[in-house]
Amino acid sequence: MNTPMILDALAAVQRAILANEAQIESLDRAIGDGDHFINVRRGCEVLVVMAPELNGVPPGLALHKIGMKLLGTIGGASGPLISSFFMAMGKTLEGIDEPDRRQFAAAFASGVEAIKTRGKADVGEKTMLDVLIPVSRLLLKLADEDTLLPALCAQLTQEAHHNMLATKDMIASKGRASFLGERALGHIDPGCKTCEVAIAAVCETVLRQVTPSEAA
Amino acid sequence: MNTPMILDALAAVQRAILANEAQIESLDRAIGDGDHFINVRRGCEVLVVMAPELNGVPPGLALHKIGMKLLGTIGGASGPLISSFFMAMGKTLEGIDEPDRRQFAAAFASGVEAIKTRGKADVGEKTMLDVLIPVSRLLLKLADEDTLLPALCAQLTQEAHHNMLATKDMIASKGRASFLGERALGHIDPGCKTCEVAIAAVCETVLRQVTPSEAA
Amino acid sequence: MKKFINDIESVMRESLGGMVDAHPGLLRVEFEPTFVARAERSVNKVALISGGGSGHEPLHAGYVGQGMLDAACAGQVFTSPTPDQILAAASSVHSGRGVLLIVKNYSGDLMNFQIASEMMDIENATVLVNDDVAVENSTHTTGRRGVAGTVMVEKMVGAAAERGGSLLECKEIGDRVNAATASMGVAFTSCTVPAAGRTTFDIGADEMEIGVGIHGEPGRRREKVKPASLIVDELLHSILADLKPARGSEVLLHANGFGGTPLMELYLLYHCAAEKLRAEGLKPVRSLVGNYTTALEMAGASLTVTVLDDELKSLWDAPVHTAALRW
Amino acid sequence: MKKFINDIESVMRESLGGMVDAHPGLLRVEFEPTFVARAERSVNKVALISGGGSGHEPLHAGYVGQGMLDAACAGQVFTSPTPDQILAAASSVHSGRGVLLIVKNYSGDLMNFQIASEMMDIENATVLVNDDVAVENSTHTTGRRGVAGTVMVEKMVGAAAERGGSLLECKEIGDRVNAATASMGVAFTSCTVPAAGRTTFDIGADEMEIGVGIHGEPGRRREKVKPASLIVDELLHSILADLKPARGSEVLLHANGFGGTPLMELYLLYHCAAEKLRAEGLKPVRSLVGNYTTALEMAGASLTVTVLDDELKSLWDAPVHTAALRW
Ligand SMILES: Nc1ncnc2c1ncn2[C@@H]1O[C@H](COP(=O)(O)OP(=O)(O)O)[C@@H](O)[C@H]1O
Ligand SMILES: Nc1ncnc2c1ncn2[C@@H]1O[C@H](COP(=O)(O)OP(=O)(O)O)[C@@H](O)[C@H]1O
Ligand SMILES: [Mg+2]
Ligand SMILES: [Mg+2]
Ligand SMILES: [Mg+2]
Ligand SMILES: [Mg+2]
Repeated sequence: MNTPMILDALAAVQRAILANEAQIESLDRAIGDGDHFINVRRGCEVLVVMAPELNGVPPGLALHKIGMKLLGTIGGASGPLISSFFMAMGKTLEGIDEPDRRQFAAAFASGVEAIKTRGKADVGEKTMLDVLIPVSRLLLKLADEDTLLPALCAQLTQEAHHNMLATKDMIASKGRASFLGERALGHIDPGCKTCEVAIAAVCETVLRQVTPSEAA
Repeated sequence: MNTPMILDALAAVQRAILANEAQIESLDRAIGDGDHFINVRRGCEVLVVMAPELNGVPPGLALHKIGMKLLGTIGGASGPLISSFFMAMGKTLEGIDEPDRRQFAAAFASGVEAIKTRGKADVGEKTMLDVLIPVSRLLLKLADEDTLLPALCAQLTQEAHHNMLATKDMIASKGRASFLGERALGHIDPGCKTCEVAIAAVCETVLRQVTPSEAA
Repeated sequence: MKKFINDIESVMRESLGGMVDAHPGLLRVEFEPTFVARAERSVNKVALISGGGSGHEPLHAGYVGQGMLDAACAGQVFTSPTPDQILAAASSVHSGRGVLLIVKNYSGDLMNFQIASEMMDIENATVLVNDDVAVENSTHTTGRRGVAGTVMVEKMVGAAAERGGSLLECKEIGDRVNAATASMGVAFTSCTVPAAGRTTFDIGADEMEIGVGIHGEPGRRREKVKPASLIVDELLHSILADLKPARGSEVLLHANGFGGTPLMELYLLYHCAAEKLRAEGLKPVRSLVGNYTTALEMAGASLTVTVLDDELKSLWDAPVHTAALRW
Repeated sequence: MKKFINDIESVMRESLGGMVDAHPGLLRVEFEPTFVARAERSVNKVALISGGGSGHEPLHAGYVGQGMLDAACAGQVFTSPTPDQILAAASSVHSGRGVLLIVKNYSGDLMNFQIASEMMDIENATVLVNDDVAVENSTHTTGRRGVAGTVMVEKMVGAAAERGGSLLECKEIGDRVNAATASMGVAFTSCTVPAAGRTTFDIGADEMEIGVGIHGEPGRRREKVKPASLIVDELLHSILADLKPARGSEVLLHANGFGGTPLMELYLLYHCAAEKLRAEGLKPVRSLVGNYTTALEMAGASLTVTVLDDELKSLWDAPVHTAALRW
């Protein structure tokens, strides 16, 4: 994982988010205030603008800069959470020029941990953490087991997907949906949908980038 | 025409107005502010309440009292106009216990004259006067010619009806519809519709009340 | 129809009751006949009375108080009040220096106030407000409507009366403010008269009515919605064509909401309008932004410009303490 | 979507520009990052900064000025502002006695203000407003929302700061006002976030949402519309159950419109609510009626009650000069 690969992946995330506009948008209208898609899109757009200046920067610093930029761009609940994710990842990868799979998995885990801390939330509260925590755990395990990339990506995408769907049956105790009580039942958490879309996009990019030999 | 007959006629007017609610209402919505039916209904309702105390009063005084009451009840443009009509009629019939047809026609004419004065309007301005002025002229003529009541009533009803319809093709120069310019075209003036409905109701009552001998 | 009401018959009474509940030191209300007056009677000044149909709140009762009106007579929704209300208000608030009636130019208001004026045994005069340039003026017609410029007239005449101006002086100020004031509005929706229970007109999801009044009635023309700055250009074009202010003139600019438009948009309109006025060489030195002359819950807004001179400016700046305007 | 806008991207900028155009002596605005501050810097007093998503106007920029806020940070519509805005505002307006952040209790607002607070090298404290009793409170959840009671907190803390209160004293007052304040609202319609272009929820022509917040989002429960006095009973029941004011208590009663409800109806609600409070042995001695904490053009209203003591009453009565509140 180097910086150009990260930027490639983020460009893929942007495309995927835009392709899922209708659903992400309608989820936050149903149990939030309708701005989640717009917030995330605003974040994606600013990344496109800053991408050129990041190309030569090492991954840790690039991720930190991305986090700082998003902090001043997205706003809302998702803004500070997404930025703390990137900043924590950046911090973990500080000084590592080409992080390997395990280092990347550890950085991802520290990013998720930062979201937990900032949002004072955990699994089962119907927030983006319901996708991020299980995905992070699985990533750590698969990286530790040296799972081949195609299998690793397929499993992560799958994990994100069913955990995203599972938020449908949850009552929220954090974020705006918590104000709705039982009325949040039957709706997927918008933040989870965004995370799922992003994770799937990153996995696809990674798979496209790997050469057959790297696939191991 | 004595006071009980007048009160009877007014009760018939109320029933007729209520029966035409939808049309009167929608006309003032189209080229006015939507309250004309409500205004006229409010006037009718107060007359029902005051009717018992008027029964023994001579027609001139009864009409004057009706006018005064309506002045404090209806409001809007139609309020002062309708009340000045009744007050002027009352004044003309002052001291006459059983006005005959010609006296009644003269009183009606003085009522219409009062509306012209108060509203500073005349025929062709797309106001209630476009029904009232021709009807008043015809009434004077028919009363003068001693036309039989059935014919008289039929002709007045007819005259009110086609003059009401004719306002459809007028641009208004008085009242709220004047603010609309050309857009008032194609719509009947609500005040004319009210007057037409009232005139038809009065004529019907008169016809019902007349004994065959009186019909002459 | 969804409204916070209990009974269509008692809307006005309960709403005026609420005004006095909320501003007990400022206002009193009388019923039968209905009018709202200052809690404290003013002495030795021209009494200012206005009124009109309900549904334009805070017009007029919201402008009763020190520096503005002495009394306001509210009719049913969009229906002018009756002469007995005006007479009762006049005899309750006059203090020997005469009564000035401030009347918006509608057949109904005009006739009811005229009858009251004729029946009143107190010296009185009338200022007619007809600031709406959407309507072409002519001596043979009803002429222009009175709309949001009414607030400017009531405020400035109010200050003149408070300063001790005579009935004639106050009337002269009122006529002058009216002549120096022009307004025009646009609506995105109509509104629902409670007793009617449905909107006065229907309008498409992408249409607007240009040149509307303040009764949820159709305007002069229907168009597709366009950007705010183009709407502002059109409104100001008509307003300035009417006022023909000299370059360099100081003006008061009022962005008025009709009831259903957010303040955010009104400030945006104000911004566009102020820029346009400056581009025309005018100086918007005084401002008013908010829902001051409304048409129930109608979405839409009007712009009003008053060309100021030193006297009008000082009358605008004079202290005022009412439910809706205070400084 | 019909709105007075030019470009979805520039709504906030043009609207804040309009505020400063309209109130040049009172306000200044900075962009990149965006905040509105008093035109005249205050000296030797605790600096009060609030903020939140746009769309609630006049909250918060309308409350910047003498006796209330020093600065307001506006985010995109319904999206909390970002830490850089808050930091820039703080360093621009603080005068050496610390910064008090007034934050409505939403995950987004809270986190953005917290990050700013952590990054700020100025002594600072935070008052969290969570007056909405429609939401059950619990330590394990986000808890209650901050809604119209924010105005009471900003006004009273503003007066305390103006009187020279220390950072700690101001925070204590803020917490006390918040604890003494409860609100609940009901909506007839949703509203349209400009960038989204459609209403956040759909609702039937005879339905209302009980317990809504101020983002056009669904509330706790949907019901058929009912008479105003029954709605008031329900709102006040929850409010009083939460506040449990002693019989004979003096209270401030606030009828707040969400943006699309006419003032006439707000006064009617006020009337019903004041009567009900009196029937419960309470004394509504202070009032506020109007659109003070809005959700764009949403039709609906909330009631807020603040239980007063002599100190809070005098803080409420203290002079204030902002775009939206002035006395
Ligand atoms: N405390 C929290 N911890 C983790 N995620 C949260 C928290 N609060 C909200 N979220 C996430 O943020 C999403 C909403 O983001 P967004 O709509 O952009 O912000 P806002 O709720 O401020 O409008 C939710 O769907 C949820 O996944
Ligand atoms: N100046 C006038 N002279 C005669 N009739 C008038 C005049 N102005 C209005 N009208 C009549 O009044 C009717 C409207 O009455 P109404 O709706 O009750 O009052 P408003 O126009 O004040 O709402 C019009 O349809 C018209 O017939
Ligand atoms: Mg959201
Ligand atoms: Mg009418
Ligand atoms: Mg009317
Ligand atoms: Mg939001």
